[in-house]
Amino acid sequence: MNANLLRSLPLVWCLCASSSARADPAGGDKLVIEAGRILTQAGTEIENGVIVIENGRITAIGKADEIKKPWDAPVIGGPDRVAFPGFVEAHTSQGMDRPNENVEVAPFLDVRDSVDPVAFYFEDCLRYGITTINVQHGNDCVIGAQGMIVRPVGLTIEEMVVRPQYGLKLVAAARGGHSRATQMQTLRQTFEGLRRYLEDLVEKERGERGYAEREALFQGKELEGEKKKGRAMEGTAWKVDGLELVPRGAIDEKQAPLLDVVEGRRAAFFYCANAADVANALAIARENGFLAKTTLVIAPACWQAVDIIAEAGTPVVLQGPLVEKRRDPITGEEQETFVPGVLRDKGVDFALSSLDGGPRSLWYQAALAVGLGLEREAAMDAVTKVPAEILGLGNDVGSLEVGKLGNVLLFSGDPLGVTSWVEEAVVEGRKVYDRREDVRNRHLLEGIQPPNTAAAASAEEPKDQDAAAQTRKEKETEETEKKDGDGGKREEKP
Amino acid sequence: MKAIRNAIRHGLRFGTACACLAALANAQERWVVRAKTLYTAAGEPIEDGAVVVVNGKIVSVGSGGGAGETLEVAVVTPGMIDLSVRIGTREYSVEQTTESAIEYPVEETLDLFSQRWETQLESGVTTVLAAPLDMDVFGGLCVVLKTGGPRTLQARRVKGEASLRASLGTQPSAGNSVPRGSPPLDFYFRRPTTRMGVEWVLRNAYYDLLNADRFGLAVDARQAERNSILRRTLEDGLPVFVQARGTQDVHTAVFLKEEFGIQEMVLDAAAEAWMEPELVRRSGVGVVFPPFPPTGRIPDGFANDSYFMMWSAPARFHELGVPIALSAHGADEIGERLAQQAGFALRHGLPFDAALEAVTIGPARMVGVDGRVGSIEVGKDADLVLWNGKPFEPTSGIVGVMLDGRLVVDPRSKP
Amino acid sequence: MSASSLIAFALWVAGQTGEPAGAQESLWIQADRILVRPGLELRNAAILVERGKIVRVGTDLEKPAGARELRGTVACAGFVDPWSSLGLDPAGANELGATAATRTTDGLNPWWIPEERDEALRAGVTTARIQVGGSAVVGGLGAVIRVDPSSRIGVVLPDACLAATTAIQRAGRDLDVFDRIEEADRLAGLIERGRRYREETVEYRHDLEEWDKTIAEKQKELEENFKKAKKNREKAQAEAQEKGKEFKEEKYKEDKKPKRPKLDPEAEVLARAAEGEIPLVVEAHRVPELRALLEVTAPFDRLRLLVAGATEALEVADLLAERSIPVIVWPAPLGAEASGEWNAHSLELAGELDRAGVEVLIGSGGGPHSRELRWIAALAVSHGLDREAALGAITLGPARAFDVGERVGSLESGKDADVLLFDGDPLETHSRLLQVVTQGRVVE
Amino acid sequence: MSFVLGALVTGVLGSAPFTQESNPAYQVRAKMILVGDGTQIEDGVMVVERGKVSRIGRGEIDPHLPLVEHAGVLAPGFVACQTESGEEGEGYEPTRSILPEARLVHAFHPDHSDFAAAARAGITTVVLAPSGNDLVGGLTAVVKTAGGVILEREGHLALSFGGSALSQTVGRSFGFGTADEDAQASASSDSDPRGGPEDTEDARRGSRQPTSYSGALRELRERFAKPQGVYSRAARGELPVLLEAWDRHEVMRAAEFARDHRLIGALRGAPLAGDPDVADSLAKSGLGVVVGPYAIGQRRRSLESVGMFQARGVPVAFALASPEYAPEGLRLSAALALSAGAKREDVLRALTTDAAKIAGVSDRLGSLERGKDADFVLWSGDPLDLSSRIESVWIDGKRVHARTDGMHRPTREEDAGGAHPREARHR
Repeated sequence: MNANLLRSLPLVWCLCASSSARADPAGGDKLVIEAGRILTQAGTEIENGVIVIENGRITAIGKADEIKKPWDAPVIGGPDRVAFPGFVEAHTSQGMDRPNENVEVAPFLDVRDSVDPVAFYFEDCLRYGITTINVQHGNDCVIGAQGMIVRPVGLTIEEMVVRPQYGLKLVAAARGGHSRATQMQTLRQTFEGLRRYLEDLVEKERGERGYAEREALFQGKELEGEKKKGRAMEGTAWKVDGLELVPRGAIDEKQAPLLDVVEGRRAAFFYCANAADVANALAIARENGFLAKTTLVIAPACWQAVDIIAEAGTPVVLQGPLVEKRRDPITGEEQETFVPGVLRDKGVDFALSSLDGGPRSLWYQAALAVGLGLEREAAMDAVTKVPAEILGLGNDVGSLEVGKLGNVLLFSGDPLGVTSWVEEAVVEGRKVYDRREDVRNRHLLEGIQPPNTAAAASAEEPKDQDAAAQTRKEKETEETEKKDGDGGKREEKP
Repeated sequence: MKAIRNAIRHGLRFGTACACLAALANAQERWVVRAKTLYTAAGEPIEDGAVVVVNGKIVSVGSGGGAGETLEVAVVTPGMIDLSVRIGTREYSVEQTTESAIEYPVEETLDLFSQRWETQLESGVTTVLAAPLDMDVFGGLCVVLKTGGPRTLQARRVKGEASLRASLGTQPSAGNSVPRGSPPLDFYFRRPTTRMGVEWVLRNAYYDLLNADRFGLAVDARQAERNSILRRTLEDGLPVFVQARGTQDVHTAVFLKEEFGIQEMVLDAAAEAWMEPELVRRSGVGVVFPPFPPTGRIPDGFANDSYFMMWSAPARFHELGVPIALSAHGADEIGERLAQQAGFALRHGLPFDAALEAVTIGPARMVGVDGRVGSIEVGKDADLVLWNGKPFEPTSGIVGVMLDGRLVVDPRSKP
Repeated sequence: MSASSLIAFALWVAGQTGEPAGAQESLWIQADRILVRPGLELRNAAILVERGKIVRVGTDLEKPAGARELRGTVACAGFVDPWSSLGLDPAGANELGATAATRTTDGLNPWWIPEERDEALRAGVTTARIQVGGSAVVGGLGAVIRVDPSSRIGVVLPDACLAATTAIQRAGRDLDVFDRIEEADRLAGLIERGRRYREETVEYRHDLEEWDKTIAEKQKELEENFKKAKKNREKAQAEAQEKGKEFKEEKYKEDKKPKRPKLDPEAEVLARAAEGEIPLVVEAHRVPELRALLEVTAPFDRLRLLVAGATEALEVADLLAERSIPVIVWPAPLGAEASGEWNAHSLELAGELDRAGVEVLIGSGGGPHSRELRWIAALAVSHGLDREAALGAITLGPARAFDVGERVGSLESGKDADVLLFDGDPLETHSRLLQVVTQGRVVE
Repeated sequence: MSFVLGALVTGVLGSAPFTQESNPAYQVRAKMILVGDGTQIEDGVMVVERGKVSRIGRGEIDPHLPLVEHAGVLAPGFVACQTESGEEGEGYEPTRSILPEARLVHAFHPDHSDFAAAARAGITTVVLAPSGNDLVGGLTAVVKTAGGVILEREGHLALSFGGSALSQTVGRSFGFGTADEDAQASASSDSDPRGGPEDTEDARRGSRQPTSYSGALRELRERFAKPQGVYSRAARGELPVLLEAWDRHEVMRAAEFARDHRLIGALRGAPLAGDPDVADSLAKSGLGVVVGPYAIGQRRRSLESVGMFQARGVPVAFALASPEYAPEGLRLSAALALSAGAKREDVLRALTTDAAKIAGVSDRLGSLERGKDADFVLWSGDPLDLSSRIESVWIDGKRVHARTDGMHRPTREEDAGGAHPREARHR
């Protein structure tokens, strides 16, 4: 985490600079964005369009000559820009210093305490246009922490948060060295345990009341009528009667989030590594009545269960490559399956997720999907509208419409084109990214003089200096990351 | 299970189904491949062009069609070429009895039955230079192969002994050490354990050659064989492919080239070559780039070190007129393959034509097979890639692949 | 396809509890010899199948209109593999972290090489008992499943047995004689734990009943006396006021409510084994642990023990026969992958045990290779097992042992229509398996 | 029925000639005689003199000769074309990988229990071969499973084209995958750079063995370039070779090598060669193939390869490999191949005639023709029917095993826990 901090500070500074020093373009509560083309993702495409954002939300959008621009609003963009809604990451475990807590069942945890505001990942999100991110616990657990939805802006978690304590991570896939069966066993016993726990609570309460009643009778005093302390249990699958007798505050914080899930008050993100996991996940969701609030986070191999996914009607987030390779164990033949294609054909709502951040980010997944045979619209939706719906943010993000949040990306060309970049990014009316000020990007594209050559000594350009410093820091990070076990991918493919 | 089977066939992109189609198509002797845009990698692109293929060779390029089964696609490019591929060459490709395995032909260690050849072929890579793992200083003689066809070397070989493999840096010395417990028994144990040791082994091989020639020393058969191969690098332009990832390695390689007058040298996986543009240009070496690293950093798998590759390096070298080639190191993953590497090169400033060359005729020249493959010209092998859109854009897909006039991926089998 | 998927899903749900419904078309199966069950053979007889069940078997039936007709020389019941891992992926089959509460049905993976199940079915294996964590100390609840891969895995019985092992090697470590005997002891301990848990729950229910009764009475009584109590109270309060003493409430006492025993899913299952509601299958090979096992399990009179593997079972054959403990043997030539358990393993074991009066079941050894069950049984015959016994050992024997005897394993009316049609003796290598019928569905 | 018959036979056997060392003539009448070359004789009679077959046919029985009545099948003893039975690890020399002069016959213990077990399974002759872990493993020996008879002291020159013959130091220290994982292109990313090639045993001994396929080929080529000793005999086609190769590309390499050097003999291994291309190139090479042993659950592709080879006229035989495989594995292999579509006669020949051909002893064995050794087995039924029993086994006319209903208990190292000395090295 400190490593990340080190590494990312320069850019963060540059971001602050961009927002504070050049206060007018980004600072005020109004912003006007001009673009040669606006792809609204709301069915319309506007030539020479204008977007007006006030107090973070879009107040007007349309052709330049039809829209009245507020006279005092700063203007960004231009005729050579293509405006597009900010991408939405439907599910990720990046941006945390450690995605997995090594406790099997840990609903009492909150990723908020792990999210690292200056993590390289969030920086990259802006660079590649992801403006809304659902951060959830990693996949190596049975029931994980409560997640949260953030925007990749700000130096503190408070600045970043969009939805605190949002969702809960459940995992049907077996942890390393274990099997689906034991995973399922723990899942089941956890919910069984919850039920038993609540029953005991109610039982205890009842017992006390009964005793008080009899004591009063015995002592011959009048007892004031019983008063509800809590709220009756909701939930479609099973209920514990008499929960209203117990104040919700009295419910253990380990159990409370689970109760929320069973009562359908909290979204569940259920990770599945293969088709059989899907069957188990759906079984658990049904048995405990939160199927309606369930989103399946699926690895590519899960496509084989597409029929029961479609039947259950749950949306999915595809995590990992777009194509699944299966080797026929009998013939040894290798078969490639284009997963989004299968999902589309079965009418399953799906969102794509970025592979490892960086250039393989959401835009790239969407573009590849098109290359592999997905319709352009479907691919675009899978990184904007659909994830927005999954996160219950359908009215805020995912498209450029009046009333929605002003999350706008200004591309130099077609958002899915390989040669176009995010030139500027606006989050809720604030310009938070400008490629011209993106030190790391320049570093990667313009390079630096290596510190150990004569050339470096002669080259006294400050940019190169701190860029050089940055590479050194990066090196450190690389190493610390290697030690941490994450990152450090081998380049050699023997 | 039927359901599953259907789903498979349904979602199947390339695979058994297409294989059968290909089998049918192979009966076809004469093809006419029409494209809205035809990139020949030999001159200007042709609008509404057509390639006529007879018995595996290209017989005409232009707009003329004529008889024969016709395919219509948006774009056609030459089959792509990857010069740094290791398929089925793992530990058994490395001869450890010597650190300069000069005379060992890599082709004898290949597993032509590996599924990964087909993956390459289906992703548009029709020709590769097969190299061994760089665990030896001299890795042996590399071979240029087609990625498809009958599973025999005779059928697939484009050029045997196409280049001599050498490696610098940390990898060849990785894991070497003087045996613990006992003193070195013979000189074999003094394998290089450092960068300079590696460099010395390279030099040493050439000194042996020079001394043998200068003083007419008697050498045993094996030494003679080695010398003759090394001599070809000095006289007959046998290219030496050197893995030179770091800046030091680039220096070393260039100095060796100039010291011994090695005629043709190509720096492979040269992540940091861009840091010495002048040196590289002056020395006239070619450069094969590794796959673009997402963060610019390529960790050294063998030392606790990493190399920084500037994304725009290919573009910069192109401007300098240095011969360049892109490589995906035979990556399997969708999105990491050679076509996508070319796409990233575009993104990072390489002009389209240059990018096309860097995965077709450019590499072909580096290993001297440009007479047969690498561009769409009359008389060359009919290795074609058929696209449904602008090549190298992630949004456009490869819908067909033709190898030696055999349609291995059939565009008509696509939705 | 979506229709089939709906069915598939229905099956999945059903799979949790019962099993899929059979095919709709009715069949008319005729054969020169019908091996109804070990000991009963009909000549020139026919089987009538409707809605996946065997309706009638006999020599005097005539073909109903519209029924599909199948002919063969010999007909016998579909094979039941008592020791398989079909439908489980390796992770499930080799799970070492399993406990008694682990359920095999949770580990099912219908997508894991369906081809394997297809091959097995076409080789005549229609049902199999599978075990998650087959090599764990305690493997959890085993299940009897349908091999039929044409749909999601149908479960005939989700809780067919509880499994355990006393291995010679576990997690790469060799266990010496003492370790193994200790494992047997530990097993006994577990069963005891189950037994006690069952006792506690029963006691608790009883006590609770008692308590409820007394409290109810007490309540009634108190209500009746309320007026009096109220009066007394007022009196007492008044007195206190006079005396200027502060008023003290009378202490109320009642006996404590009995405590509900802690939830223990493992013990629940262990209890069922201890009470003989489900059989306990223990893989044991060497004489020491076999003896230990028989010794420590003797006190549990209701326990239903099965021994699997049993390389040296011959030494304790008399005991096994006496306590009528069935043995699942694996009379197959070993591959190099066979572990130390199988040292000194002999193909003659099956025959010898049979002659010693021990009930012999033949399994495919816990691997996914049930398709060879027929060959294994044949090998047992060639090494001295009686032909009929061998056939029984892969049909009715296992079915009975795992409580699905009234569902599968023989060709009696009312049972599931799992029928195999051969052109010769089922255990002869040359006789071809002409037709496989699973739950009335003809496998094409 | 078969039980009664067993009694009858043993009853007869109780009497003089069969047990005595001096072995006068006797005759066997069986319901069916499988000669071994594909032909079969109903109610055939075979006369045995001095351990040889002196007459065989439908003919009358000779009243003066003692008679063995057998209501089942009489078939030649099986020949297993590759085994490490009874070698007790003598088949592998870890210090060097090129041992042309190593003779497996020296590792032959005639009364090792492995052979008795083999005989009980109807296997009367085996080819003792080195484990495939040496590049040049030495000379095989062809021996009978009883009586200590050695048919060939120098059966084949054993060469290995398999990966197991290459020292795998690189693989070990860098944790690369095995050939099977190749298709998944799995390269372990967490490799340990320490403990490289130099830290291995043979490196310390100062003898470094080829680690690459091309290195191995070079070694072999050098030896066959100016061949001497056994190499020259092999090159001249006087000494057959036994080439071990497993993966398809290894098989191709081996076949090519055999073609280039005009070697005769057989290829051992090839479990995945169920590939038309490979089968064709093997057919071209003129080699035979020694497959198996197939265990329970063998891949269909391997099983089908038997039929595939035989359809191309490639002689096939079965191996017994290391003693971890019970000898019954030979018959199981055959039955499995049969169930996978191979022709009955072909499979039978793979156990007898073809096997004898590949073993290089077809002049004495493989079929029950006049003058050949009287190695035969009395079966209760067809030998390829797994459910038929062995009544008795005869080698050189002498009965070496008769069915008893007492259980035969093999010996075992007390609680070896499976850590069999050979297991580690067996691929």
